[in-house]
Amino acid sequence: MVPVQWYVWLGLALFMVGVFGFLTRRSIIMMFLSIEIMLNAVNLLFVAFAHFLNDLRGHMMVIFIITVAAAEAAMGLAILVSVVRNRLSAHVDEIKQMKG
Amino acid sequence: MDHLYLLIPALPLLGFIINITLGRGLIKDKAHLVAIPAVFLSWAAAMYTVAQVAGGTIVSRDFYTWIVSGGFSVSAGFLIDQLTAVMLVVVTTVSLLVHIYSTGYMRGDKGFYRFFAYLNLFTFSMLMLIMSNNFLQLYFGWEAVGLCSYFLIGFWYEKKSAADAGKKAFIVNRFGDFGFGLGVFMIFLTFGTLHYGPVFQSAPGVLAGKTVMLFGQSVPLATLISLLLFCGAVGKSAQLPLHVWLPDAMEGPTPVSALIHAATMVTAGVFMVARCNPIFSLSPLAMAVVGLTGAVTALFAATIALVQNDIKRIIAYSTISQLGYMFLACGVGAYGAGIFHLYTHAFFKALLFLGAGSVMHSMQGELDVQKMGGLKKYMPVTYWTFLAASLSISGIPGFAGFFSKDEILWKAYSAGGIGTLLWVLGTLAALLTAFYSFRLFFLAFHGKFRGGHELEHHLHESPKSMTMPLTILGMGAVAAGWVGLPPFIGNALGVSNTFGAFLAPVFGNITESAASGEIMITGISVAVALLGILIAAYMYVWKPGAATALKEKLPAVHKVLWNKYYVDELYNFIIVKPAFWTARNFIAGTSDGKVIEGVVNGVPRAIDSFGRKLRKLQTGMLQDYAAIMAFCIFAFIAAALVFWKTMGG
Amino acid sequence: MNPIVFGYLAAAILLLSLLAVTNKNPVHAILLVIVMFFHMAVMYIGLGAEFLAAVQVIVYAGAILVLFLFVVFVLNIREETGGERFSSVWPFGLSIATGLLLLAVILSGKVRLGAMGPYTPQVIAAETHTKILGRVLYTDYILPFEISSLILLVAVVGAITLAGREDR
Amino acid sequence: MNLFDLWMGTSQGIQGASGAAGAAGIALQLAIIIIKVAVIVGVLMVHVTWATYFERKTIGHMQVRLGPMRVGPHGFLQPIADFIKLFFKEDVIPASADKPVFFVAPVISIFATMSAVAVIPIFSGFEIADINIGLLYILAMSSLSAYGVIMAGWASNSKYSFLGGLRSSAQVISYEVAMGLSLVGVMMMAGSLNLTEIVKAQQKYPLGIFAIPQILGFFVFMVSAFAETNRTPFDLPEAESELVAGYFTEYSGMRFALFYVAEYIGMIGMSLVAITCFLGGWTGPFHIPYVPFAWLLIKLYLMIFLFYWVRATVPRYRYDQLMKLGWKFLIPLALFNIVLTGAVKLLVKA
Repeated sequence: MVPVQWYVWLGLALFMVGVFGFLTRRSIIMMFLSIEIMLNAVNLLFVAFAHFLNDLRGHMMVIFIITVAAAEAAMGLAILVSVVRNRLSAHVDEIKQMKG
Repeated sequence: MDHLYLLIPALPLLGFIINITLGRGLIKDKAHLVAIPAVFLSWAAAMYTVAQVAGGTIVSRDFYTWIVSGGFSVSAGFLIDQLTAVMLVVVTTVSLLVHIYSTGYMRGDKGFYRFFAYLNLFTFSMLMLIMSNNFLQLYFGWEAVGLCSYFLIGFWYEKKSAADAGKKAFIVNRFGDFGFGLGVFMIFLTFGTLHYGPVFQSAPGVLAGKTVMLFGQSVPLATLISLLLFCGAVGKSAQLPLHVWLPDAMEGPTPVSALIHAATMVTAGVFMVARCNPIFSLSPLAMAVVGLTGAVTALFAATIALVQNDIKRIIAYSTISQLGYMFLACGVGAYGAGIFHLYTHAFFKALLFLGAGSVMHSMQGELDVQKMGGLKKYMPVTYWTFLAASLSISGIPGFAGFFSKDEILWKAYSAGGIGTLLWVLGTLAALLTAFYSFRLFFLAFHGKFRGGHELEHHLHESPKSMTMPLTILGMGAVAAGWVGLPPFIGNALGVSNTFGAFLAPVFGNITESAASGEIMITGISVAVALLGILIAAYMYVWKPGAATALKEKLPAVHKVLWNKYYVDELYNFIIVKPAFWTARNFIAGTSDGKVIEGVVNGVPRAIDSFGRKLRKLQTGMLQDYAAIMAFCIFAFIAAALVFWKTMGG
Repeated sequence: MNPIVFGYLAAAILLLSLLAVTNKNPVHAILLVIVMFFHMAVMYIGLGAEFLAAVQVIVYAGAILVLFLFVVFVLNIREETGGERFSSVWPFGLSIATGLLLLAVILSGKVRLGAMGPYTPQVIAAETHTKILGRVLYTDYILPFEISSLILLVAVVGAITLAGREDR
Repeated sequence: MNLFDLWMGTSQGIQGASGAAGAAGIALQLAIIIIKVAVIVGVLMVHVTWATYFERKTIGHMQVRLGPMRVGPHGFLQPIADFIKLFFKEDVIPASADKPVFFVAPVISIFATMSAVAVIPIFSGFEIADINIGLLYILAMSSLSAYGVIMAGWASNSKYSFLGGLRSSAQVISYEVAMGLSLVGVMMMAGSLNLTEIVKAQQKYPLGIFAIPQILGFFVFMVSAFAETNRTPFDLPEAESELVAGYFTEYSGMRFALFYVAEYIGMIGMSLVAITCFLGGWTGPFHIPYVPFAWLLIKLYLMIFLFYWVRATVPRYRYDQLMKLGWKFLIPLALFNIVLTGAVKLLVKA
């Protein structure tokens, strides 16, 4: 049997891949993809802990996270579409309006 | 039906909410169709409740815990006993009639809906005041009626004098309320609760012999609390020396004067003193202060009323004077008599004001009695009802005012001691009252019209919506007193003093016995009243020049009275001017200009300069923010790891 | 789960996601992530969460990533044309991610499982995962469930408002 | 000892299955599954092959012409001739194509549609995988089939293909929702997601089918199934008159054949799902000896005939009409069906 630590390590590693992608990619769509990867890493941890604790709370969390992820993707991509329409750029470092 | 009394305050509140939210856009000039049913149903519920109370059902319960803070706990609750029942009759009846009257009086005003919303709010607040079962709720109602009074005095806020009068009323009341607030604090400190029940029950035991050190002097606690509470009553009921706001409050619409500044709000002080009678009764000194203040005010205001020409101001000073009577009664321990006078006064004084409003309505807003005259033939209903009110206030036997005033004077006389002095002052005031009331009456309704032809052309009787309340109140002014017949008449007829008996559970059983002296006292006061009327008739009907002649004979007295004893000027000199001087020279320049503005401007300036440096960090790049966030998480976890041991993990 | 299976899945997941986040072509990246999600779904099945596995495929692969592809198509982002695919400060991002990973791995040694719940694999298997999830979701978690429905509604309205054109 | 459990190690009995007996058991189970897969794929492929012939003949006769007549009697061997032609045709790949995606797209397409068939119970006790979430699995696989279309459209780097891919993705996402919701009524009535359970649950109802109490759901499902499989009247992604065959314009030879086969497998798969969920699966009014899946076949042929019939008679939708139909009519209708089913179920229980 696989100990719980292995899942934790896998989840952490996957999460950091997501963090890395989010921090370094210039394309907004790739940043969104990185967020999805991070969410999946978290989901994996939830499911793993739920399994090892004989508890369903982790599964509940995963369902809600997937719901929120769907909502987030819809909203984020809608924002992206309107940003690209207005700025003609899908690169995050060319959008600098967010400052005082 | 058990909780029907909840509707009494709830309906006016509902009316207020509907009118204030929907009034501007939706209801507009239909506001009375919301307000009047609300008050009418409230009145009906009140009548039902009063009948219940008469049947012996006293309501006393908490509904909702309002504030809990440590040992301090205040609940919202209702106490409906006999005293409250009397007030319920007065407040809801007068309020209902004034509402109806206002539909005619305020028709066409652009603030129509606002007016009715405020009237409803006032009714709600007044009902909360009289129905409360603890001091804090009383205080809430107390301040809320003050607020409504402010709104309504300044109702025509475009007029500077109206706005100023509103402010004056508000500020003068603050002086009294300051004392009242302190009194409530003292009660909480002493008793640990603000509920009427426990406070009044334990008052004799707790307060007996207790003193506090105040400015190096030992003052009985009961006296201190009583006087502090009385401060509030002085402000709210416009007694000396805080009476100055009430005459100015006449800037408000006349129905407001009738409702708030004659029948209900200003009597809140009397109600409060009567309500707190278990505390007041413990302090002879406080009682003496109450009685003397009342008597002096009664005489003082009556003298001013002798010479004024503004119809509403005359009635306003008469109100102050009559309120003085009520305090006089409380001062000699005759709370029942005071409340009785409050009750009859509500009818005839509201009637006087509404009648004055009717006259003004006809006179195109003219207030000067010297420009009126001979209105009898133009406005018969107003004339007859006004006559009834004047007879009532003068104390002519058979009219409401007679019974209550007579009872007060007899109680004062029979109390002995300082009571005799109070009786003398009261009787003098009664003479003046009869005189100025009929001076006003004769000047306005008899003789020739002095306002010019064009104005005469416009004279007309008021519409039904205004005369109907006048008629009802007129009947009240005649008949309302018969519920409290004095013993010597009552015994002859075989009925006892119903009113006194009704209130007996609240004020303790005061034995009523017919005394031979009472007939004498009654005779004196009736004679005095008739004398006053005769003098007025002589000076203003039979020999119209007599008044002017008297004025020229005593110019100094007239000048002092005409200027209301220079009280306003005195206050202006003592309080207002120094306050302005301090504000201009000290506060504006030094404390506000340097200290406060320095801090107020310095803080943003510091933040601004800091922000200027910090905003370099804000690049507008999403990933930079994310990186900083991630780095901080990294730092936090690292710190947690390093200090793991020290944190005891 | 069989360690060999776990090893394969873990390696595939990590490799695919690394390839995805470093890929130059967004379409390829999305396709790699889809494959990664399939492996994740298998992982869920191995952990006894068959319903979640199905949801993972239906929602993530079937809806969210189709949405991604759709947006890529609409915006016609063939390849990252504007020069570099990584931002200029990528070493910083990389070092933060690596540092965080190191810390997290150190911390993960301190993971201790808490109290055990009542839902053993046998209980779940006897009543099927879907049924038991449904019961818990519609009783204990009804409020979060309603809230999440609201979130979805807001997302629908928001997405239409944001992306909808002015002219209509 | 289930093979899958053993492989995943989810079962507690892993230590129990030891030694040679365990290994032999595993080998046996593996062999059985492979045989099952082979049988079903074989039968499926035969059906697909002659379904094309069947379609051409049906439409031909409906349009008062003969259809293929040359190869074999009544052109019966035409599919084989087609197959040989496609197999030996030159495989053209556009120069600017995104090659890996271009290669993998038809494979995904055929793989996703074929996988869905794995959980369909052919007759009592015969199916490749009897899993608890059968219905969800089918939904998952059918949503994946969109990827084949989208990727093909993208990878070809041609504007017609691209538009076809774009349309397809929008269409599939929209109708996926309606289809999923239409099946919820079935799930509620059966109380299970397992397809065998669903078939068994239908026995209590009139004619042994759900199609009568779930008539709304059945209607929504059938319309969505037409859209999911890109069949007329919803064949916009491949509309030959406007998009020149849409997403597989650039495909030729064997890869084209894969798409073609995938479409027919999808059609058969959807028909099988409809039969399993709404029409009583392998059961029928009376027992037919020797051919355990006779009823299933009869129903399948009828369903396929329905597909052809619709294709021969109904004109194609416009794109915005298609979207409107999906979002403004089918989805509300399916939601209403769910509410109705729930209400009736509660009432009956009470």
